[in-house]
Amino acid sequence: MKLSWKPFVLSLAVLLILFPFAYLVLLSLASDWRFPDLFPSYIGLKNWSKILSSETGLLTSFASSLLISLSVAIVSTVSGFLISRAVFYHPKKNTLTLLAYFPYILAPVVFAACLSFFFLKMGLFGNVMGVIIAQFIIAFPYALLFFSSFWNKKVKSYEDLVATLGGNRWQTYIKVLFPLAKGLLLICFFQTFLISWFEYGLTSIIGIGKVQTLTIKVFLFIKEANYYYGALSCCLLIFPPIVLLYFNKRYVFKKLA
Amino acid sequence: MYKLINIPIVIIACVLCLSCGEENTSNNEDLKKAAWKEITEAANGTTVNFMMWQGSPAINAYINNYVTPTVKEKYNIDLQISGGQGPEIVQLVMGEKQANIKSGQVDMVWINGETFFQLRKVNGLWGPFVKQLPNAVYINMNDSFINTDFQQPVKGMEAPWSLNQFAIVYDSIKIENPPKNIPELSNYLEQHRGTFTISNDFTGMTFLKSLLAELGGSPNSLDGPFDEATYQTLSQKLWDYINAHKKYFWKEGQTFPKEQSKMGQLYANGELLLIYGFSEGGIEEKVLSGLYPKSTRGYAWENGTIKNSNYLGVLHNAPQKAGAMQVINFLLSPEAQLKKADVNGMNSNTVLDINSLPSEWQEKFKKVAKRKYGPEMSALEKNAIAEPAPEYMIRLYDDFRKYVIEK
Amino acid sequence: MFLEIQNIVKNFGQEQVVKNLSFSLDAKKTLSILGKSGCGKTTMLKTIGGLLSPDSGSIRLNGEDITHKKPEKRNIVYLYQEDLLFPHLNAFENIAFGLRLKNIPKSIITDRVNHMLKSLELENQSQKMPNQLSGGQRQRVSFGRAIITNPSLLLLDEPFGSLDAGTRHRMQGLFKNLSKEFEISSLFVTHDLKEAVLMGDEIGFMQAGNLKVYTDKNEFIADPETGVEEEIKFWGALAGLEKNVDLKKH
Amino acid sequence: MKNRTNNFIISLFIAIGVIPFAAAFVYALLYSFGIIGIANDGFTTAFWSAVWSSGTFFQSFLYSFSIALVSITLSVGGALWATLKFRKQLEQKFLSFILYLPLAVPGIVTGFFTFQLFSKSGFFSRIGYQMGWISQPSQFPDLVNDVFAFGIVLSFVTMIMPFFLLLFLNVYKNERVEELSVLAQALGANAKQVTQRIFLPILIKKTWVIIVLYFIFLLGAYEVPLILGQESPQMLSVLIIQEIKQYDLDRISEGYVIAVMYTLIVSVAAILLFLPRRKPAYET
Repeated sequence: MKLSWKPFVLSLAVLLILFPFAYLVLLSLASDWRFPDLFPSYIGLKNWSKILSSETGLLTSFASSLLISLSVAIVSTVSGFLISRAVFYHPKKNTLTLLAYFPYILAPVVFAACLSFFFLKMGLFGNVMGVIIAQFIIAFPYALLFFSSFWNKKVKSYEDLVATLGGNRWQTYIKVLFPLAKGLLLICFFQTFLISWFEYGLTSIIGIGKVQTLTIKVFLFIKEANYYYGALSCCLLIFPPIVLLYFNKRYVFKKLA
Repeated sequence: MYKLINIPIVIIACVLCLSCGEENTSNNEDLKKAAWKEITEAANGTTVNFMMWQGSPAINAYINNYVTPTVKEKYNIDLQISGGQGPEIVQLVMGEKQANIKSGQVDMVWINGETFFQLRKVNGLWGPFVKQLPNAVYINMNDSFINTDFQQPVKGMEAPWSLNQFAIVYDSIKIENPPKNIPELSNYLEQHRGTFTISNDFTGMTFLKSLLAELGGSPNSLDGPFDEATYQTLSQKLWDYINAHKKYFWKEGQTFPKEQSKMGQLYANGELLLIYGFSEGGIEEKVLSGLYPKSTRGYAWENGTIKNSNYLGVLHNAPQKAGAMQVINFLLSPEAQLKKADVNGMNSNTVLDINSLPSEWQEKFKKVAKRKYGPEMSALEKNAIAEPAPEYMIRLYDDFRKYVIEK
Repeated sequence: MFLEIQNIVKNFGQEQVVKNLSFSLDAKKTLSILGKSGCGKTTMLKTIGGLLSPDSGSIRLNGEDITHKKPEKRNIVYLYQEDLLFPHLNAFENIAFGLRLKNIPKSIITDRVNHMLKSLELENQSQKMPNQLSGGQRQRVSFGRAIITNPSLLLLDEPFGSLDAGTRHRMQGLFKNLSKEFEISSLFVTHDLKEAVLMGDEIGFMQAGNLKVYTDKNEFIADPETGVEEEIKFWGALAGLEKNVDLKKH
Repeated sequence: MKNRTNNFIISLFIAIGVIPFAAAFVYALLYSFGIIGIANDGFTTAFWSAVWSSGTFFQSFLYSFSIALVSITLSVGGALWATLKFRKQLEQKFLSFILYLPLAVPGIVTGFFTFQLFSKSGFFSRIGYQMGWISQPSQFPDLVNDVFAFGIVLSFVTMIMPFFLLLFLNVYKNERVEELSVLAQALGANAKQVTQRIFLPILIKKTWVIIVLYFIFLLGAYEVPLILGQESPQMLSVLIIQEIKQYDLDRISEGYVIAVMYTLIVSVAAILLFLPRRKPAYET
């Protein structure tokens, strides 16, 4: 008797979590859906086919988002891993960690607004390279701090062991450190990918509308009052992370939960 | 250790120096005197960056599916579009000036009065260049709605692209007699509570200017340079009026939509019954795309709504000035303007003086299909007023926030 | 002498952890070093292994000065108390690890590793992952991994510290045999008195950063500092007591 | 040799992790005093006193602070409750995957979605109409762009509650709260005492740094309040960007004043949060 309400609440929670996904898909298939209709008068692939065929630029946006996010994720994961080693073995590691937290907790959009002058100056304004670098600057502290717990005594012992067994630096990384950190590297890659994939404010400032990632498109459609295209681009925005999550789930589960 | 820490700083400094070293290759002054043939040659094979407002699918379709391929084919110009309007353009220009960048990100921009005013203030525009454009002969430069932008003479620093008038939009099924003046608006507000609002953006402020002119007593009450005393008296009346009726506004006037498109959404789903907008309300396209109900209609305010042009300008540090001129000239061609007037497309009024066109084009323009839902500009023109000086707009922004929103 | 340590000093900040360390070791011999935790023995081993650099002094191995050589070039293997098996490699690959670093042909590696597995009595465990092995098995793999690279010197830091008494006893025997078979020179650090006596050809005692090496076991037993005498007294007294109890019963 | 590479890497860290932040801060600081900026003509404290006297910043800060506090409290509270009640069920494969799904939804989508559901003509309003509760959209309560920031809080909670739930489940397992609870019960504690003396203290103590960190993130959130916020007061990031990108060129510096104040506040928070700790507090 006491347990009977739990399954009910749980099912409700599952429904609540799944509902947005279903609703967004429905909205992306709809057209001409106004108050007070509970269901759209049109459901079909009209919006999707239009997006895929004409020059709304959604496919290009998808591609450039993918390019930007993959670059940011790869570069920040690798550099975060390599640099965090020096930082967390450093005698002043507490101070260095604190320094890394400043850019980490500052709102990216404010950061970008104050940095934009330098990006302009370096010719990194309004191009993909600039957006990658700007996103890297905010993803890097995350990656760096992410690996802080990895560089413990035990890992240091492994490194020493490999050295006394005759391994050089390169072999230490390839044969031991990367395999040891594999799960963490994957999660960090996933997380930094998401940081980049979801970034709007910073991208809109550094990209000045010339770099149109998916999030920029979503906002554009919201501004246009075009819910249907907005929902469609939301779908494009959500589903790659879900796919990644699904394939990554083994590692993510092990490490996160 | 300290030496090593300096290395990245040195690298950054080097990159800084290198990237600032790019010099603008085209000679600016010569271009202003050059013959069109030379400009055409210089424009061939260039990539032109066009920063424009991308908030409408119809406009985007016109640019992406018609203009871009045509200029590529005709002039071998790659047209790149980036999204950005008023403040973004000004910010970019100011930033580039501050960073002393000789070769900018953007060549041409789509602007109107207020941005024009700001860009002139920071010397952000290049020109005059309009007279050199061959298609400029079809534009009636004596029309005050064309040669004056927010009370400022254009003087060839920007080329007019479209003419349009501000219109009030309503649903003719739900509202039988929409208000045409301030007293009628009061009645409307009391009868249809929560169905009207003022967007805190360019569009909303333009509506306020119409009200300000009406409070001033005549369609011409705001003409001429900015007058502080006039503004003070009239704006005080305006805020008093709005605050007195605030409780009948959407959400009881506790908040206001950020932009016109939001207002459009609220109208589309029936929360608002009375809105307004440029381009004669932007009704046709929204009805055709299924966003607005088919019973949507538009009209002008009795004391007049703003009629103005919007313009195309070339930035002072545009790397491809000749290319930008070529594209602008194309956008002013009868062909491009006719396409732009298509009711199923961008549906915007031409700036060309139809009577000065060759007769074949005159015929084509006369055959353009009429709108099915929105009003024609010719029907509103008798209630048109000119844009007041830009300071009115800037002050209204500040004070609307100060005296209405934050109150 | 095979290994010669002269006047090694190592400080951490203000604290002198190793004080003027000097000793030497013959080839193929084991020096066992008794010391409580915190006496500086780990620092000493890490300095010899090249994982820490000494503040002063010199280390000579086989006639060559290796004081400033990188650890990977010294051919000295340092073994931790923990087995530190690579969790991503199975037993076979863990043992083969050092050989793989040196680009030795595959067939030779397979032969040598299989031979080593046999010596370690681990023939049937070669494909198991570290987490499937018992504590003693893991420690044996760890030994095999170190010995197979044929190091000039093996440094053992409490290698059996985490094992239960029985396993520990078997491992001590195994290590003795391996030392003989593979002609290993080693420093064996332990805090266990019995183990120190059992494992070493020579015995040293380390206290507060100072190492004293005894010429023979009797001298070691005679030194009151080492605590051997006390131990003997304890057991002796206990034995006497038991005798008394026995007598009373009868 | 080894030291030199290490120093090089550390300087690389400074170049990527420290210099941009410092540069951005100095730039904003100079701008706020009118020292740089096209429309400015030299040092002045006018912008600072203008911001100080208008009170917009403090209003906005208070507003952001309250929203972040309410959202965090609800999320953490909800997640704790769910951990307490549903721990066993949530360890099932299917449910644990479902729990991860919300992590794949960015703020911009959550904001968009919340608007679609809760606006006056949104999904719930339509249900209300079909049920006959309301006859026109304006009768539906104000839930987005509203005074009490209901929409923003709702979005925040749906975004971070799943995260905290996962975090607590994780800590519960790692800190062996289960075993400790059994032990406490053996020592005579009742269910309520176990919750109050074992469950809550361990979970909160292990995660409070992350909780504060998320609070600071919410303080600077941008996309969600941009979509769901009202025009005044606004959340900090929205206010800063609006001031920096405004039409009145003479007042841009005021935006940088607010940016500097905001940066100072979060930096002080970071120092308080991370300096006294010996170990880096970061996990997940």
